[in-house]
Amino acid sequence: MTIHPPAATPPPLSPTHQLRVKLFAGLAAAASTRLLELPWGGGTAAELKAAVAAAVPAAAALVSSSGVAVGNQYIAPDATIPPEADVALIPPVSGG
Amino acid sequence: MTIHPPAATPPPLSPTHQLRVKLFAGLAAAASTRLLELPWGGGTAAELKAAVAAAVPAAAALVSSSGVAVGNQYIAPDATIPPEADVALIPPVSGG
Amino acid sequence: MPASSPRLLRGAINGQRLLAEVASNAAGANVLFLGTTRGVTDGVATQALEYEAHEPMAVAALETLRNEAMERFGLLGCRIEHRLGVVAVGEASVAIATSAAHRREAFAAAEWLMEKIKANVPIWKCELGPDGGRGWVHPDAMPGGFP
Amino acid sequence: MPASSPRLLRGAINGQRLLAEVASNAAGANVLFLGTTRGVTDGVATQALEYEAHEPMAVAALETLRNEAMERFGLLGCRIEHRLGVVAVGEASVAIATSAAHRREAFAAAEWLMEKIKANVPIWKCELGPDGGRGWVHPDAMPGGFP
Repeated sequence: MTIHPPAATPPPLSPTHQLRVKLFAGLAAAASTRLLELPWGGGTAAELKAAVAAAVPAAAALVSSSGVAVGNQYIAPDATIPPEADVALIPPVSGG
Repeated sequence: MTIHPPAATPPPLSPTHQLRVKLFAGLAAAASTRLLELPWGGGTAAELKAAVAAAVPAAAALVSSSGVAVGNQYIAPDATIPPEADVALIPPVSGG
Repeated sequence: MPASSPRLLRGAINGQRLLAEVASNAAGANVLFLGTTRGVTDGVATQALEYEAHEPMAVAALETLRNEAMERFGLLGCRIEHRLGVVAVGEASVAIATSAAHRREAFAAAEWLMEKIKANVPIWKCELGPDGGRGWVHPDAMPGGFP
Repeated sequence: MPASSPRLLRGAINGQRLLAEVASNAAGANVLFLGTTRGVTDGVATQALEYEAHEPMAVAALETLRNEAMERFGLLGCRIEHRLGVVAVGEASVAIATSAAHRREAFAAAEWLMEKIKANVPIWKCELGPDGGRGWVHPDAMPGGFP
Protein backbone atom coordinates (compact mmCIF):
# COMPACT_ATOMS: atom_id res chain seq x y z
CA MET A 1 0.00 0.00 0.00
CA THR A 2 1.26 3.43 -0.94
CA ILE A 3 0.50 6.43 1.25
CA HIS A 4 0.14 9.74 -0.54
CA PRO A 5 0.41 12.71 1.79
CA PRO A 6 -1.93 15.65 0.97
CA ALA A 7 -0.43 17.58 -1.91
CA ALA A 8 -0.64 20.92 -0.07
CA THR A 9 1.69 19.81 2.74
CA PRO A 10 5.37 20.18 1.92
CA PRO A 11 7.76 17.58 3.28
CA PRO A 12 9.22 18.60 6.66
CA LEU A 13 12.48 20.52 6.35
CA SER A 14 15.64 18.73 7.21
CA PRO A 15 17.41 20.63 10.04
CA THR A 16 20.43 20.74 7.73
CA HIS A 17 18.58 22.81 5.12
CA GLN A 18 20.83 25.79 4.36
CA LEU A 19 19.42 29.32 4.52
CA ARG A 20 21.47 32.02 2.81
CA VAL A 21 21.43 35.35 4.67
CA LYS A 22 22.74 38.53 3.05
CA LEU A 23 24.98 40.64 5.28
CA PHE A 24 26.04 44.26 4.80
CA ALA A 25 28.48 46.85 6.08
CA GLY A 26 29.68 46.15 9.65
CA LEU A 27 27.88 42.79 9.71
CA ALA A 28 29.64 41.62 6.56
CA ALA A 29 32.95 42.87 7.96
CA ALA A 30 32.44 41.04 11.27
CA ALA A 31 31.40 37.80 9.54
CA SER A 32 34.01 38.15 6.78
CA THR A 33 31.29 37.30 4.27
CA ARG A 34 28.38 38.96 2.50
CA LEU A 35 26.40 35.71 2.32
CA LEU A 36 26.14 33.61 5.46
CA GLU A 37 24.89 30.02 5.10
CA LEU A 38 23.05 28.71 8.14
CA PRO A 39 21.41 25.39 8.95
CA TRP A 40 17.77 26.38 9.19
CA GLY A 41 14.79 24.24 10.18
CA GLY A 42 12.36 27.18 9.90
CA GLY A 43 11.43 29.85 12.41
CA THR A 44 10.83 33.53 12.99
CA ALA A 45 12.89 36.61 12.23
CA ALA A 46 13.86 36.83 15.91
CA GLU A 47 15.02 33.20 15.84
CA LEU A 48 17.06 33.91 12.71
CA LYS A 49 18.83 36.76 14.48
CA ALA A 50 19.65 34.45 17.38
CA ALA A 51 21.03 31.85 14.97
CA VAL A 52 23.20 34.45 13.18
CA ALA A 53 24.49 35.81 16.49
CA ALA A 54 25.43 32.26 17.55
CA ALA A 55 27.20 31.63 14.24
CA VAL A 56 29.09 34.95 14.28
CA PRO A 57 29.69 35.88 17.94
CA ALA A 58 31.79 38.91 16.95
CA ALA A 59 28.68 40.44 15.34
CA ALA A 60 26.22 39.59 18.13
CA ALA A 61 25.68 43.16 19.34
CA LEU A 62 25.18 44.53 15.83
CA VAL A 63 22.88 41.62 14.93
CA SER A 64 20.69 42.36 17.92
CA SER A 65 20.16 45.93 16.66
CA SER A 66 19.54 44.81 13.07
CA GLY A 67 16.25 44.40 11.22
CA VAL A 68 15.34 41.44 9.03
CA ALA A 69 14.20 41.85 5.46
CA VAL A 70 12.64 39.31 3.11
CA GLY A 71 12.80 40.46 -0.50
CA ASN A 72 12.61 44.24 -0.35
CA GLN A 73 10.59 44.52 2.86
CA TYR A 74 11.36 44.62 6.54
CA ILE A 75 9.48 41.89 8.42
CA ALA A 76 8.33 41.85 12.06
CA PRO A 77 10.30 39.88 14.68
CA ASP A 78 7.54 37.27 14.97
CA ALA A 79 7.08 36.84 11.21
CA THR A 80 8.01 33.42 9.84
CA ILE A 81 10.85 33.11 7.34
CA PRO A 82 10.07 30.69 4.51
CA PRO A 83 12.85 28.18 3.79
CA GLU A 84 13.77 29.57 0.35
CA ALA A 85 13.38 33.23 1.34
CA ASP A 86 15.60 36.00 0.04
CA VAL A 87 16.70 37.08 3.54
CA ALA A 88 18.90 39.97 4.58
CA LEU A 89 20.01 41.34 7.91
CA ILE A 90 19.82 45.14 7.90
CA PRO A 91 22.09 46.77 10.48
CA PRO A 92 21.30 50.39 11.47
CA VAL A 93 21.51 52.45 8.30
CA SER A 94 23.78 55.45 7.63
CA GLY A 95 23.12 56.61 4.09
CA GLY A 96 22.71 60.23 3.06
CA MET B 1 22.50 148.01 11.50
CA THR B 2 23.07 144.55 10.09
CA ILE B 3 21.57 141.48 11.72
CA HIS B 4 23.56 138.25 11.43
CA PRO B 5 21.56 135.16 12.22
CA PRO B 6 23.42 132.43 14.14
CA ALA B 7 25.67 130.50 11.74
CA ALA B 8 24.22 127.13 12.71
CA THR B 9 20.74 128.04 11.48
CA PRO B 10 20.31 127.43 7.75
CA PRO B 11 18.27 129.93 5.83
CA PRO B 12 14.60 128.91 5.71
CA LEU B 13 13.76 126.82 2.65
CA SER B 14 11.78 128.50 0.01
CA PRO B 15 8.46 126.66 -0.29
CA THR B 16 9.33 126.27 -3.96
CA HIS B 17 12.44 124.17 -3.22
CA GLN B 18 12.11 121.05 -5.34
CA LEU B 19 12.49 117.58 -3.73
CA ARG B 20 13.08 114.70 -6.13
CA VAL B 21 11.31 111.50 -5.09
CA LYS B 22 12.11 108.18 -6.74
CA LEU B 23 9.08 106.08 -7.66
CA PHE B 24 8.93 102.41 -8.59
CA ALA B 25 6.64 99.78 -10.05
CA GLY B 26 2.93 100.63 -9.65
CA LEU B 27 3.76 104.07 -8.25
CA ALA B 28 5.88 104.96 -11.25
CA ALA B 29 3.16 103.64 -13.54
CA ALA B 30 0.44 105.69 -11.80
CA ALA B 31 2.57 108.85 -11.82
CA SER B 32 3.91 108.20 -15.33
CA THR B 33 7.37 109.05 -14.02
CA ARG B 34 10.17 107.45 -12.04
CA LEU B 35 11.29 110.76 -10.54
CA LEU B 36 8.62 113.05 -9.10
CA GLU B 37 9.59 116.68 -8.37
CA LEU B 38 7.67 118.23 -5.51
CA PRO B 39 7.73 121.67 -3.91
CA TRP B 40 9.04 120.88 -0.44
CA GLY B 41 9.44 123.20 2.52
CA GLY B 42 10.68 120.39 4.77
CA GLY B 43 8.77 117.89 6.85
CA THR B 44 8.42 114.27 7.91
CA ALA B 45 8.12 111.07 5.92
CA ALA B 46 4.38 111.01 6.65
CA GLU B 47 4.05 114.57 5.32
CA LEU B 48 5.97 113.61 2.19
CA LYS B 49 3.53 110.76 1.55
CA ALA B 50 0.63 113.21 1.89
CA ALA B 51 2.30 115.58 -0.56
CA VAL B 52 2.89 112.79 -3.10
CA ALA B 53 -0.69 111.56 -2.75
CA ALA B 54 -1.93 115.10 -3.37
CA ALA B 55 0.31 115.46 -6.43
CA VAL B 56 -0.66 112.05 -7.90
CA PRO B 57 -4.23 111.32 -6.81
CA ALA B 58 -4.33 108.13 -8.93
CA ALA B 59 -1.61 106.67 -6.71
CA ALA B 60 -3.03 107.81 -3.36
CA ALA B 61 -4.01 104.34 -2.10
CA LEU B 62 -0.67 102.82 -3.06
CA VAL B 63 1.24 105.78 -1.58
CA SER B 64 -0.54 105.30 1.74
CA SER B 65 0.71 101.69 1.91
CA SER B 66 4.26 102.63 0.87
CA GLY B 67 7.35 103.07 2.99
CA VAL B 68 9.81 105.96 2.67
CA ALA B 69 13.52 105.37 2.20
CA VAL B 70 16.39 107.84 2.43
CA GLY B 71 19.52 106.51 0.83
CA ASN B 72 19.37 102.72 1.30
CA GLN B 73 17.33 102.75 4.53
CA TYR B 74 13.67 102.82 5.40
CA ILE B 75 12.86 105.73 7.71
CA ALA B 76 10.10 106.02 10.30
CA PRO B 77 6.94 108.05 9.51
CA ASP B 78 7.93 110.80 11.96
CA ALA B 79 11.53 111.05 10.73
CA THR B 80 12.47 114.35 9.08
CA ILE B 81 13.50 114.39 5.43
CA PRO B 82 16.48 116.67 4.75
CA PRO B 83 16.00 119.00 1.77
CA GLU B 84 18.67 117.39 -0.44
CA ALA B 85 17.84 113.81 0.60
CA ASP B 86 17.97 110.85 -1.77
CA VAL B 87 14.31 109.94 -1.18
CA ALA B 88 12.34 107.00 -2.53
CA LEU B 89 8.81 105.76 -2.01
CA ILE B 90 8.79 101.98 -1.58
CA PRO B 91 5.44 100.40 -2.42
CA PRO B 92 4.76 96.89 -1.05
CA VAL B 93 7.48 94.64 -2.46
CA SER B 94 6.99 91.51 -4.58
CA GLY B 95 10.42 90.15 -5.44
CA GLY B 96 11.41 86.50 -5.27
CA MET C 1 32.34 94.37 -3.10
CA PRO C 2 33.35 90.78 -2.28
CA ALA C 3 32.63 88.05 -4.85
CA SER C 4 30.21 86.49 -2.37
CA SER C 5 27.98 89.58 -2.31
CA PRO C 6 24.41 89.38 -3.60
CA ARG C 7 23.91 90.42 -7.20
CA LEU C 8 21.09 91.80 -9.31
CA LEU C 9 21.55 90.63 -12.85
CA ARG C 10 19.84 90.88 -16.21
CA GLY C 11 21.16 87.62 -17.68
CA ALA C 12 20.27 84.03 -16.77
CA ILE C 13 21.03 82.71 -13.29
CA ASN C 14 23.60 79.89 -13.18
CA GLY C 15 22.64 77.74 -10.20
CA GLN C 16 25.50 75.31 -10.72
CA ARG C 17 28.00 78.14 -10.39
CA LEU C 18 26.37 79.38 -7.18
CA LEU C 19 26.61 75.89 -5.68
CA ALA C 20 30.27 75.73 -6.68
CA GLU C 21 30.86 79.11 -5.01
CA VAL C 22 29.43 77.93 -1.66
CA ALA C 23 31.23 74.56 -1.76
CA SER C 24 33.51 73.80 1.19
CA ASN C 25 35.35 70.74 2.47
CA ALA C 26 33.71 71.48 5.84
CA ALA C 27 30.20 71.34 4.32
CA GLY C 28 28.00 68.29 4.60
CA ALA C 29 24.91 70.03 3.24
CA ASN C 30 24.34 72.29 0.25
CA VAL C 31 20.98 73.73 -0.76
CA LEU C 32 20.09 75.54 -3.96
CA PHE C 33 16.70 77.23 -4.24
CA LEU C 34 15.46 78.53 -7.59
CA GLY C 35 12.31 80.58 -7.78
CA THR C 36 10.90 80.20 -11.29
CA THR C 37 8.20 81.96 -13.29
CA ARG C 38 4.97 79.94 -13.25
CA GLY C 39 2.93 79.78 -16.45
CA VAL C 40 -0.32 80.00 -14.47
CA THR C 41 -1.00 81.63 -11.08
CA ASP C 42 -4.43 81.27 -9.48
CA GLY C 43 -5.87 80.32 -12.83
CA VAL C 44 -4.48 83.36 -14.67
CA ALA C 45 -1.99 82.76 -17.50
CA THR C 46 1.38 84.51 -17.27
CA GLN C 47 3.50 85.12 -20.35
CA ALA C 48 6.49 86.30 -18.34
CA LEU C 49 7.39 88.39 -15.30
CA GLU C 50 9.29 91.64 -15.39
CA TYR C 51 11.26 92.70 -12.32
CA GLU C 52 12.58 96.07 -11.24
CA ALA C 53 14.33 97.19 -8.07
CA HIS C 54 15.58 100.17 -6.13
CA GLU C 55 18.95 98.77 -7.06
CA PRO C 56 21.41 100.20 -4.52
CA MET C 57 18.91 99.76 -1.69
CA ALA C 58 18.07 96.20 -2.78
CA VAL C 59 21.74 95.20 -3.00
CA ALA C 60 22.38 96.69 0.45
CA ALA C 61 19.33 94.92 1.91
CA LEU C 62 20.39 91.59 0.38
CA GLU C 63 23.92 92.01 1.73
CA THR C 64 22.53 92.69 5.22
CA LEU C 65 20.29 89.62 5.01
CA ARG C 66 23.15 87.47 3.76
CA ASN C 67 25.40 88.55 6.65
CA GLU C 68 22.62 87.89 9.15
CA ALA C 69 21.97 84.43 7.67
CA MET C 70 25.68 83.54 7.73
CA GLU C 71 25.81 84.30 11.46
CA ARG C 72 22.36 83.12 12.56
CA PHE C 73 22.64 79.71 10.86
CA GLY C 74 26.42 79.25 11.07
CA LEU C 75 26.69 78.96 7.30
CA LEU C 76 29.91 78.13 5.49
CA GLY C 77 28.76 79.84 2.30
CA CYS C 78 25.81 81.82 0.97
CA ARG C 79 25.10 83.32 -2.45
CA ILE C 80 22.04 85.27 -3.53
CA GLU C 81 21.11 86.41 -7.04
CA HIS C 82 17.96 88.08 -8.33
CA ARG C 83 17.06 88.77 -11.95
CA LEU C 84 15.87 92.15 -13.21
CA GLY C 85 13.99 92.70 -16.46
CA VAL C 86 11.87 90.10 -18.23
CA VAL C 87 11.99 86.50 -16.92
CA ALA C 88 10.24 83.97 -19.14
CA VAL C 89 8.07 81.13 -17.84
CA GLY C 90 10.29 78.36 -16.45
CA GLU C 91 13.29 80.64 -15.92
CA ALA C 92 14.68 81.46 -12.48
CA SER C 93 14.07 84.94 -11.08
CA VAL C 94 15.84 84.32 -7.78
CA ALA C 95 18.49 81.88 -6.56
CA ILE C 96 19.82 81.17 -3.10
CA ALA C 97 22.68 78.77 -2.43
CA THR C 98 23.69 77.85 1.12
CA SER C 99 26.23 75.46 2.60
CA ALA C 100 26.60 74.30 6.20
CA ALA C 101 28.08 71.43 8.17
CA HIS C 102 24.60 69.93 8.59
CA ARG C 103 21.43 69.99 6.55
CA ARG C 104 19.03 71.63 9.01
CA GLU C 105 20.98 74.90 8.94
CA ALA C 106 21.41 74.87 5.16
CA PHE C 107 17.67 74.36 4.59
CA ALA C 108 16.55 76.78 7.32
CA ALA C 109 18.82 79.55 6.06
CA ALA C 110 17.58 79.27 2.48
CA GLU C 111 13.94 79.34 3.63
CA TRP C 112 14.57 82.24 6.00
CA LEU C 113 16.29 84.24 3.27
CA MET C 114 13.40 83.70 0.85
CA GLU C 115 10.89 84.88 3.49
CA LYS C 116 12.91 87.99 4.19
CA ILE C 117 13.56 88.79 0.52
CA LYS C 118 9.88 88.52 -0.36
CA ALA C 119 8.86 90.65 2.65
CA ASN C 120 11.47 93.41 2.74
CA VAL C 121 13.76 93.83 -0.24
CA PRO C 122 12.70 96.60 -2.66
CA ILE C 123 12.16 94.47 -5.75
CA TRP C 124 8.88 94.32 -7.66
CA LYS C 125 7.37 92.02 -10.23
CA CYS C 126 5.05 92.92 -13.07
CA GLU C 127 2.82 90.20 -14.56
CA LEU C 128 2.91 90.21 -18.36
CA GLY C 129 -0.24 88.54 -19.66
CA PRO C 130 -0.68 86.73 -22.99
CA ASP C 131 -2.85 89.64 -24.28
CA GLY C 132 -0.15 92.25 -23.64
CA GLY C 133 -1.64 93.30 -20.30
CA ARG C 134 0.71 94.43 -17.53
CA GLY C 135 0.08 94.45 -13.80
CA TRP C 136 2.48 95.38 -11.03
CA VAL C 137 2.18 93.15 -7.98
CA HIS C 138 1.85 94.98 -4.65
CA PRO C 139 0.78 92.77 -1.74
CA ASP C 140 -1.43 94.31 0.93
CA ALA C 141 1.28 94.09 3.58
CA MET C 142 3.55 97.05 4.23
CA PRO C 143 7.28 96.90 3.51
CA GLY C 144 9.74 97.70 6.24
CA GLY C 145 7.25 97.18 9.03
CA PHE C 146 5.96 100.80 9.02
CA PRO C 147 2.21 101.31 9.17
CA MET D 1 11.32 51.76 -14.37
CA PRO D 2 10.35 55.36 -15.18
CA ALA D 3 13.09 57.93 -15.81
CA SER D 4 11.99 59.76 -12.67
CA SER D 5 12.76 56.75 -10.44
CA PRO D 6 15.48 57.00 -7.80
CA ARG D 7 18.89 55.76 -8.82
CA LEU D 8 21.94 54.34 -7.09
CA LEU D 9 24.99 55.27 -9.11
CA ARG D 10 28.74 54.88 -8.99
CA GLY D 11 29.64 57.97 -10.99
CA ALA D 12 29.36 61.63 -10.03
CA ILE D 13 25.96 63.14 -9.29
CA ASN D 14 24.87 65.86 -11.75
CA GLY D 15 22.68 68.22 -9.74
CA GLN D 16 22.02 70.52 -12.68
CA ARG D 17 20.53 67.61 -14.62
CA LEU D 18 18.29 66.64 -11.70
CA LEU D 19 16.97 70.21 -11.50
CA ALA D 20 16.31 70.16 -15.23
CA GLU D 21 14.42 66.87 -14.83
CA VAL D 22 12.05 68.31 -12.19
CA ALA D 23 11.50 71.60 -14.08
CA SER D 24 7.89 72.44 -14.92
CA ASN D 25 6.05 75.48 -16.21
CA ALA D 26 3.70 75.05 -13.25
CA ALA D 27 6.59 75.22 -10.74
CA GLY D 28 7.41 78.39 -8.84
CA ALA D 29 9.90 76.68 -6.52
CA ASN D 30 12.75 74.26 -7.16
CA VAL D 31 15.05 72.90 -4.47
CA LEU D 32 18.25 70.93 -4.92
CA PHE D 33 19.89 69.35 -1.87
CA LEU D 34 23.39 67.90 -2.12
CA GLY D 35 24.83 65.95 0.79
CA THR D 36 28.62 66.17 0.53
CA THR D 37 31.51 64.39 2.23
CA ARG D 38 32.96 66.54 5.02
CA GLY D 39 36.72 66.55 5.49
CA VAL D 40 36.35 66.58 9.27
CA THR D 41 33.52 65.18 11.43
CA ASP D 42 33.56 65.76 15.20
CA GLY D 43 37.26 66.55 15.01
CA VAL D 44 38.17 63.34 13.14
CA ALA D 45 39.66 63.67 9.66
CA THR D 46 37.93 61.83 6.83
CA GLN D 47 39.75 60.94 3.62
CA ALA D 48 36.60 59.78 1.87
CA LEU D 49 33.39 57.86 2.49
CA GLU D 50 32.50 54.53 0.94
CA TYR D 51 28.84 53.61 0.53
CA GLU D 52 27.16 50.28 0.01
CA ALA D 53 23.50 49.30 -0.16
CA HIS D 54 21.07 46.41 -0.26
CA GLU D 55 20.51 47.64 -3.78
CA PRO D 56 17.10 46.29 -4.83
CA MET D 57 15.66 47.00 -1.38
CA ALA D 58 17.17 50.50 -1.30
CA VAL D 59 15.82 51.36 -4.76
CA ALA D 60 12.37 50.07 -3.78
CA ALA D 61 12.46 52.03 -0.51
CA LEU D 62 13.53 55.22 -2.32
CA GLU D 63 10.76 54.75 -4.90
CA THR D 64 8.19 54.35 -2.11
CA LEU D 65 9.48 57.48 -0.36
CA ARG D 66 9.44 59.43 -3.63
CA ASN D 67 5.85 58.46 -4.34
CA GLU D 68 4.82 59.38 -0.79
CA ALA D 69 6.58 62.75 -1.06
CA MET D 70 4.95 63.50 -4.44
CA GLU D 71 1.51 62.98 -2.90
CA ARG D 72 2.06 64.36 0.60
CA PHE D 73 3.62 67.63 -0.60
CA GLY D 74 1.82 67.96 -3.93
CA LEU D 75 5.10 67.99 -5.82
CA LEU D 76 5.38 68.56 -9.55
CA GLY D 77 8.68 66.70 -9.78
CA CYS D 78 11.07 64.76 -7.56
CA ARG D 79 14.40 63.08 -8.30
CA ILE D 80 16.62 61.18 -5.87
CA GLU D 81 20.12 59.87 -6.48
CA HIS D 82 22.58 58.23 -4.08
CA ARG D 83 26.20 57.34 -4.78
CA LEU D 84 27.70 53.94 -4.04
CA GLY D 85 31.43 53.25 -3.71
CA VAL D 86 34.04 55.80 -2.71
CA VAL D 87 32.95 59.46 -2.47
CA ALA D 88 35.82 61.92 -1.99
CA VAL D 89 35.71 64.92 0.35
CA GLY D 90 33.62 67.68 -1.23
CA GLU D 91 31.74 65.34 -3.58
CA ALA D 92 28.01 64.68 -3.31
CA SER D 93 26.86 61.32 -1.94
CA VAL D 94 23.15 62.08 -2.17
CA ALA D 95 21.02 64.50 -4.19
CA ILE D 96 17.35 65.38 -3.95
CA ALA D 97 15.62 67.70 -6.39
CA THR D 98 12.02 68.81 -5.84
CA SER D 99 9.68 71.18 -7.64
CA ALA D 100 6.34 72.55 -6.51
CA ALA D 101 4.03 75.47 -7.16
CA HIS D 102 5.23 77.15 -3.95
CA ARG D 103 8.44 77.08 -1.98
CA ARG D 104 7.18 75.70 1.34
CA GLU D 105 6.28 72.36 -0.22
CA ALA D 106 9.49 72.12 -2.24
CA PHE D 107 11.64 72.75 0.85
CA ALA D 108 9.56 70.57 3.18
CA ALA D 109 9.61 67.63 0.78
CA ALA D 110 13.39 67.73 0.35
CA GLU D 111 13.92 67.87 4.11
CA TRP D 112 11.38 65.12 4.76
CA LEU D 113 13.02 62.86 2.16
CA MET D 114 16.47 63.37 3.70
CA GLU D 115 15.12 62.46 7.16
CA LYS D 116 13.49 59.32 5.84
CA ILE D 117 16.47 58.27 3.73
CA LYS D 118 18.86 58.61 6.65
CA ALA D 119 16.50 56.72 8.98
CA ASN D 120 15.17 53.87 6.85
CA VAL D 121 16.84 53.18 3.52
CA PRO D 122 19.36 50.29 3.60
CA ILE D 123 22.46 52.24 2.63
CA TRP D 124 25.61 52.37 4.75
CA LYS D 125 28.67 54.57 4.89
CA CYS D 126 32.20 53.56 5.82
CA GLU D 127 34.60 56.25 7.04
CA LEU D 128 37.99 56.00 5.34
CA GLY D 129 40.59 57.71 7.53
CA PRO D 130 43.88 59.28 6.39
CA ASP D 131 45.83 56.38 7.96
CA GLY D 132 43.97 53.72 5.95
CA GLY D 133 41.57 52.97 8.79
CA ARG D 134 38.00 51.92 7.91
CA GLY D 135 34.92 52.17 10.09
CA TRP D 136 31.34 51.33 9.16
CA VAL D 137 28.82 53.77 10.60
CA HIS D 138 25.88 52.17 12.44
CA PRO D 139 23.83 54.58 14.53
CA ASP D 140 22.31 53.29 17.74
CA ALA D 141 18.76 53.58 16.44
CA MET D 142 17.06 50.58 14.86
CA PRO D 143 16.09 50.59 11.19
CA GLY D 144 12.52 49.90 10.20
CA GLY D 145 11.14 50.67 13.63
CA PHE D 146 11.49 47.10 14.97
CA PRO D 147 12.94 46.71 18.45
